Amino acid sequence: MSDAKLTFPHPPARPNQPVDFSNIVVPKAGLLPVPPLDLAPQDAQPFARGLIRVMDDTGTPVGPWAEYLGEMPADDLRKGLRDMLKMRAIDRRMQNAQRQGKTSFYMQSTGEEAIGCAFQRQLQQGDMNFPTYRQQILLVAADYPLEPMLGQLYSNDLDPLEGRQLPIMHSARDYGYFSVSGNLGTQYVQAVGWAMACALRGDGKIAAAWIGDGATASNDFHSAMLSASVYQPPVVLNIVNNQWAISTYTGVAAGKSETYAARALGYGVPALRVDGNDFLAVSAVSRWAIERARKGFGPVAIEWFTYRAAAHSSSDDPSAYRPKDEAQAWPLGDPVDRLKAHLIDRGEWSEERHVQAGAELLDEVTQVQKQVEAHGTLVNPQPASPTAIFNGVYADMPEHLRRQRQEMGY
Amino acid sequence: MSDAKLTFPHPPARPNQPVDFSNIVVPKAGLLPVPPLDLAPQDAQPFARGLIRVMDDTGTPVGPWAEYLGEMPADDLRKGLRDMLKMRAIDRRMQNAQRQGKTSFYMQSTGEEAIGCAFQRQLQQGDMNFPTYRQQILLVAADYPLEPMLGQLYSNDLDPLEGRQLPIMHSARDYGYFSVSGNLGTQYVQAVGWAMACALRGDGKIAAAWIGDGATASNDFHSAMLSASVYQPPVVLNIVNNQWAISTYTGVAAGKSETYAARALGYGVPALRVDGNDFLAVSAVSRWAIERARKGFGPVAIEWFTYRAAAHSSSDDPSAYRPKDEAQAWPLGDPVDRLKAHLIDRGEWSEERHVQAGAELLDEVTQVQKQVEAHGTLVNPQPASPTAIFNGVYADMPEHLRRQRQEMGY
Amino acid sequence: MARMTMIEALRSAMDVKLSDDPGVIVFGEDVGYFGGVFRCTAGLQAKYGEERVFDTPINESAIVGLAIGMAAHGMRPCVEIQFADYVYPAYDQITQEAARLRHRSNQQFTCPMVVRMPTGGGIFGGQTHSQSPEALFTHVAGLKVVIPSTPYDAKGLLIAAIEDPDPVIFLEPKRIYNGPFYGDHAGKSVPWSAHPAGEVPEDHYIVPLGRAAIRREGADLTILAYGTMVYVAERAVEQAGIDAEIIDLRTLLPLDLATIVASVEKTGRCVVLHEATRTSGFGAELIAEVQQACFWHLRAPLLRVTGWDAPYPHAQEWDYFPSVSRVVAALAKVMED
Amino acid sequence: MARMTMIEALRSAMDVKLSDDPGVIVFGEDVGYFGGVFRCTAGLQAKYGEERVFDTPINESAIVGLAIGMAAHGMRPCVEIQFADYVYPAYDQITQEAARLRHRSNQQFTCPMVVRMPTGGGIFGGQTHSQSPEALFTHVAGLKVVIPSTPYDAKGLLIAAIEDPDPVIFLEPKRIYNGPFYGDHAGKSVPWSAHPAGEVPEDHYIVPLGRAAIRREGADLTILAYGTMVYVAERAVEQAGIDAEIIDLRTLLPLDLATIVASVEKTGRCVVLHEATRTSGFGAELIAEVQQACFWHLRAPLLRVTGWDAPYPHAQEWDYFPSVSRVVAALAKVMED
Ligand SMILES: Cc1ncc(C[n+]2csc(CCOP(=O)(O)OP(=O)(O)O)c2C)c(N)n1
Ligand SMILES: Cc1ncc(C[n+]2csc(CCOP(=O)(O)OP(=O)(O)O)c2C)c(N)n1
Ligand SMILES: [Mg+2]
Ligand SMILES: [Mg+2]
Repeated sequence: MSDAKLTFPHPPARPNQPVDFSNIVVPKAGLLPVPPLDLAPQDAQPFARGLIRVMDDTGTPVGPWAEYLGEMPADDLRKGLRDMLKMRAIDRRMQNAQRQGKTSFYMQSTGEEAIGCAFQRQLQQGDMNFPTYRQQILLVAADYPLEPMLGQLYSNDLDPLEGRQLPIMHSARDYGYFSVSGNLGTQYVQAVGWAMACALRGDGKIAAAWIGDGATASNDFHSAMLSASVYQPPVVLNIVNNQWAISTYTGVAAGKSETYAARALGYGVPALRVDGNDFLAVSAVSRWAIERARKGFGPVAIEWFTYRAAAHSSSDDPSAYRPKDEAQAWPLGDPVDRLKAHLIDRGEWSEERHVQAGAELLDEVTQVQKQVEAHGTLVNPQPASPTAIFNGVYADMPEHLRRQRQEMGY
Repeated sequence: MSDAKLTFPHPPARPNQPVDFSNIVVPKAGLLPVPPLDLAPQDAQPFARGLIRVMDDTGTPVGPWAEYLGEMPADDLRKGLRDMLKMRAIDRRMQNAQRQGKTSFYMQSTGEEAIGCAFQRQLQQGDMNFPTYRQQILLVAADYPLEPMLGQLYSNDLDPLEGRQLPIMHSARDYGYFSVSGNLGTQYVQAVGWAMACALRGDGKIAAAWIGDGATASNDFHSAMLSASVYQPPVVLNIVNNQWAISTYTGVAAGKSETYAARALGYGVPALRVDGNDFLAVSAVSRWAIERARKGFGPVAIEWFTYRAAAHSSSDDPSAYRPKDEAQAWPLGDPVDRLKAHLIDRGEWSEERHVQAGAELLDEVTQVQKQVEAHGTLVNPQPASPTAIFNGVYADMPEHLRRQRQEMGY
Repeated sequence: MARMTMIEALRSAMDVKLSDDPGVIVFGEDVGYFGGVFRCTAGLQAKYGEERVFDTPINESAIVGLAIGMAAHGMRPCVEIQFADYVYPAYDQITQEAARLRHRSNQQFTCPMVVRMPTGGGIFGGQTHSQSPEALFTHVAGLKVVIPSTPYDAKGLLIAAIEDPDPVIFLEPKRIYNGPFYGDHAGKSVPWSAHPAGEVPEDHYIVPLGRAAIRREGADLTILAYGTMVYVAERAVEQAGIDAEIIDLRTLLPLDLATIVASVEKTGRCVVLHEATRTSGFGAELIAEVQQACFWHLRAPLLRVTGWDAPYPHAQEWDYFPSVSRVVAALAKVMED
Repeated sequence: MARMTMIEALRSAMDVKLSDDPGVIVFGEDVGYFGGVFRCTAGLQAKYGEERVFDTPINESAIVGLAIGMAAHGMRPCVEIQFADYVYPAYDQITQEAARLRHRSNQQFTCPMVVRMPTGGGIFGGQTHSQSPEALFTHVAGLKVVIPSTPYDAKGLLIAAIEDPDPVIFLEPKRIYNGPFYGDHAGKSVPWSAHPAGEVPEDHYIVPLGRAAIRREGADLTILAYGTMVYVAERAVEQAGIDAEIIDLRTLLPLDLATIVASVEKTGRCVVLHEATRTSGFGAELIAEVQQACFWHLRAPLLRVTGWDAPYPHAQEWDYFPSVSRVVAALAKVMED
């Protein structure tokens, strides 16, 4: 009777099917130009539909964005590489601790580290990230100390949040890291509000909003894009497209949109799409976008194209919904490997130093982990006092909370 | 200190300033081609940024869309013209009744009548509109009887909704008119759900969603566009851009978006922008879009470009926020005048017949109004029994509502 | 002293705060150039400029979400939701974000924000211009919930709310924007200029959050009310000829339980009024607290007079609105026992 | 008869309805291919195809908004919100649209839709995986609100909910998905296979909405509970050695007041339990109704044992969760009077 049939987006491959990334177009590095800082949305089409890449297959930076970036000091790159390795050490140790029941929950960011790592280094003191749960690397790259970081993960007395929040829901105002919410999307528009405050108060700072590909579907992605388009505050709207939202393929969030960057264009927000596993591309585009925002040319959206190599969280097993070897086959490679290759190519790094750095960092993390675990784990909990429950619900504790605290025995 | 400054969109003119529509580009009629029914979003750019117009300045249909439409039977056009005149008669009489205190609230649709009027005639029995409060013309064009329509406006015992809803929040399932909600945006995604049900049950019907330019800012505009893009149900997503949302200029909802149609493109929903005051253009594009949806080529968005000539509602006085003579200066003219000119040009109408038709319709409406008023007005209310409050909260009245009804004295 | 309507008093509060604190900012749908559909912000954009008072797109979660970001940064946004009936798209931002930001960040980030919204019925607004959603906010730890019943209180409470370090839901009973309403919709309307509470100082003052006001002292029965229902209570007490104490709660969260308990311990009888639907309305909370605190003083069950558990109807508005006669009947019933 | 966990029982309910009614359709985040993060829909897509069971984008107002459109058309959507904590973006659609569609259209359009969501704490989920929002739905006329406490009830209630002509909010106490939980988080967990209520028929049956179950008969005191708290109540009664009657409400709206009143008239004492924050929680409504209906039978004030009025903490979960010892203390206190 009817010609209308619904469609249901599918990933290219399911478990026990051969990995298939033939749908992913990987343009050559260096093709796209560097647009002027005042890039208008109408002129952003090639950037929103293309893919900005800086390192070629051998790790050599090529093209206009490489020029724009200039030769990054080797120390800065080594710092980036080390931060990524440190993040992997934390992920490894904490995933392990979770498996041992020492913490209730953990989330890795394997494969996506270059994005936050390179982005953070382009920010200034006082700029504010509104991160998702998968952006711990922003803290690492901002040199947030390991003690409070791991303390939060163990919810023990080293936790600056006194156990109130689920592990990885950090908050570190002084490190430009806004309190993470578990509700997807909500913070995207808050970032725009923060950026409006920056402009209204003229403090010269900017905000950086973060969202996953899956969460672009949330209503506040829309409310944020719209608000940014209307008021033109200094905000960088980051979209981390890692192809998956728990078990759900990115196509379900994308529908027939060509790219997430292109969706931003519909709002009149200029947007670029970037190889998120290319540390140099991330550095270059971050610098450009942050400068654009700070100089008063308004908001910009960036789709960072990457792949969530690990499970969604410690509660998830991706082998139930995608081929086991998908991560290895990801056409944009691994961000650590690629930066390492580039540094080696520049004569600024070696396989040996890499192995050694990895070992040192794992050691460092393990050491701190031990100290932090001595302050309590889920097996041997030493949370902050139960009265923490009542503190900070309001600035001043109202009568009824005082009564409830008494009822609790304090 | 800071370079970042916020922007605040402004209308071209405020009260006591000269009307200024220089920002509105009116392309010649007949320029745009008729795309294939399976138009892909990537190919829709010219349609989403341009403006489909059929009648030239003399009222003669020109170009590919005129051809696509063919010569519409004069009877059909006269019916359309009469429906628009009838709508104006209703608006006039009811606005008046509101001023006399006979009803609490009213909303006119002056200047926008061609859109719903021509669209409705392209639908089939069983298709469902999800209208806003400003789409009463859909009911008129569907030959909904005046008694229940006016009964609803007076909330008297002729009201099919038994007084439950604010005037103009009609519901008429048999006439393809979904129950209007006062909450903006919410029904846009419901229309997509209804269309999904059409496809899943294979009933060959389609849904038509309606939203105002201001309400495109609402979250469910986003959730609807996204859902339509993902599942590809048979839905036409109408956006009535009448330049105003109460006192707020359309630029506040648009931000830096070029057009609302272009915003839909960001979701991968093909979109067209149409002269909404051109009865023939509305007829042609409606036919195309409805056929596309019914044939299973998926959703399509249409931005109907028009002007809200009257006040937002009976509670509003637009002279406080826009020049008094803006409506007269609207570059796309008046839909009634334009269709009339076309019909006269075709030798199928005359000034005399027009005046006479207007008088007849006003008479008809006035007659019915009198009869309906005899069933109660706000001055002399005869609402349905207070027990209507308790009926239909649930299919079966639960105990606690039975108790409350008793408490009320019934 | 100046006589003001509640609308003017609210405007005056924003005016005072806009002028004495550069961090205060006002925005919402139609609030900028036009000054709001109820005119509460009329003239403020002209006076303070577009950066301080502006129009927003029709997106309530954006309005509140932006405000949260600004408040966390250190500003003091005071935003308007055009009708309380339209706050639901912002419910996620208010309850999951604003309410918990201080707590979850252990005070690193806070949210000194006010969300104003016209509330309640009595204006023939039908189900989408008449709702009273207070109980949906009183259930949420971290919020404060305020509802004034006079121009004087409206200004003083709004200034206190803007100065408060935490998010405040500020409900404005629109039926009494222009004058007190004694429940007789067919009767003559009384303007605020004819009521002593219409006297409002031009300058800065506060009415502290968290304190109820005793509108009428009485010995026989306690009536708990807020917003429009305070006046319905006054008229009902007159009609019933009962020596009732009328308490205007003013702040629902945190609640001034001490004032309530002192009264009910004295009277031994209590009736609770609100316009919202009955089930799980704020009246339930009041009763739960009062019966626990005053159990041994109670001489009769506590009763509620509320809106019915149905959507707010348009034509049958006065059958839905808790009328003077329903209140009188409840008072009589409680006195019987 | 088969032994099922609550998850399996819920899946079986959907399976039964998918197979016997072509209008039934199941969707939500991760519910399709993967079968839901709690696996409630595992296998259903493989069995019924993608048109009947599918994944959605992460947009709860779309999930519910689409379901409303489908339900109005005549289908019977049964959708999942991944955690009750994420229902707020859909709150507008649920409360302003689904709940009122039948009424406002005078029965032209109806909304036979079920919104399932895992609710409650006890799984170390922190503030965004532990909330109990039932009171935010019981305040809304037009909704039904259900919360099972056993696999048997879960299946029978879910089938009844899917067959119900009106929108049903179906709260699933996730702490007891796999077994009853007696409040001792450090103790051994009991699987449903070891509990008689784990016996669940494979076929169609219903547990009618609107009827409470008496889980334990007793003469001295009535405990009103639902979801996980039913088991905490059982343990507390054992420990306290009080002959309490435990009523499992199962449906909160409409409430089975008759069963409650009969019990409290008998016992004269009542304690109400829930995990949600106290102020304006559903306990308040229960107390308001019970004190009115049973006033002359009451021998002590009604007490509530609930979550504290604070966000649900992660590390201090067991200080927040209404513990056996808190319930025991409340029982003792009520018996004192
Ligand atoms: C409003 C809301 N709905 C659902 C969830 C549950 N949830 C947590 S993470 C997640 C997937 C998010 O995917 P994506 O945005 O792509 O981020 P990624 O995990 O890939 O970094 C979902 C559905 C949530 N946290 N909030
Ligand atoms: C969620 C919500 N927010 C606010 C309102 C108040 N309101 C009613 S109509 C309107 C303007 C709508 O403008 P537009 O969508 O352009 O439609 P038009 O009136 O021009 O037809 C507003 C803000 C509402 N009804 N619902
Ligand atoms: Mg993702
Ligand atoms: Mg408009």
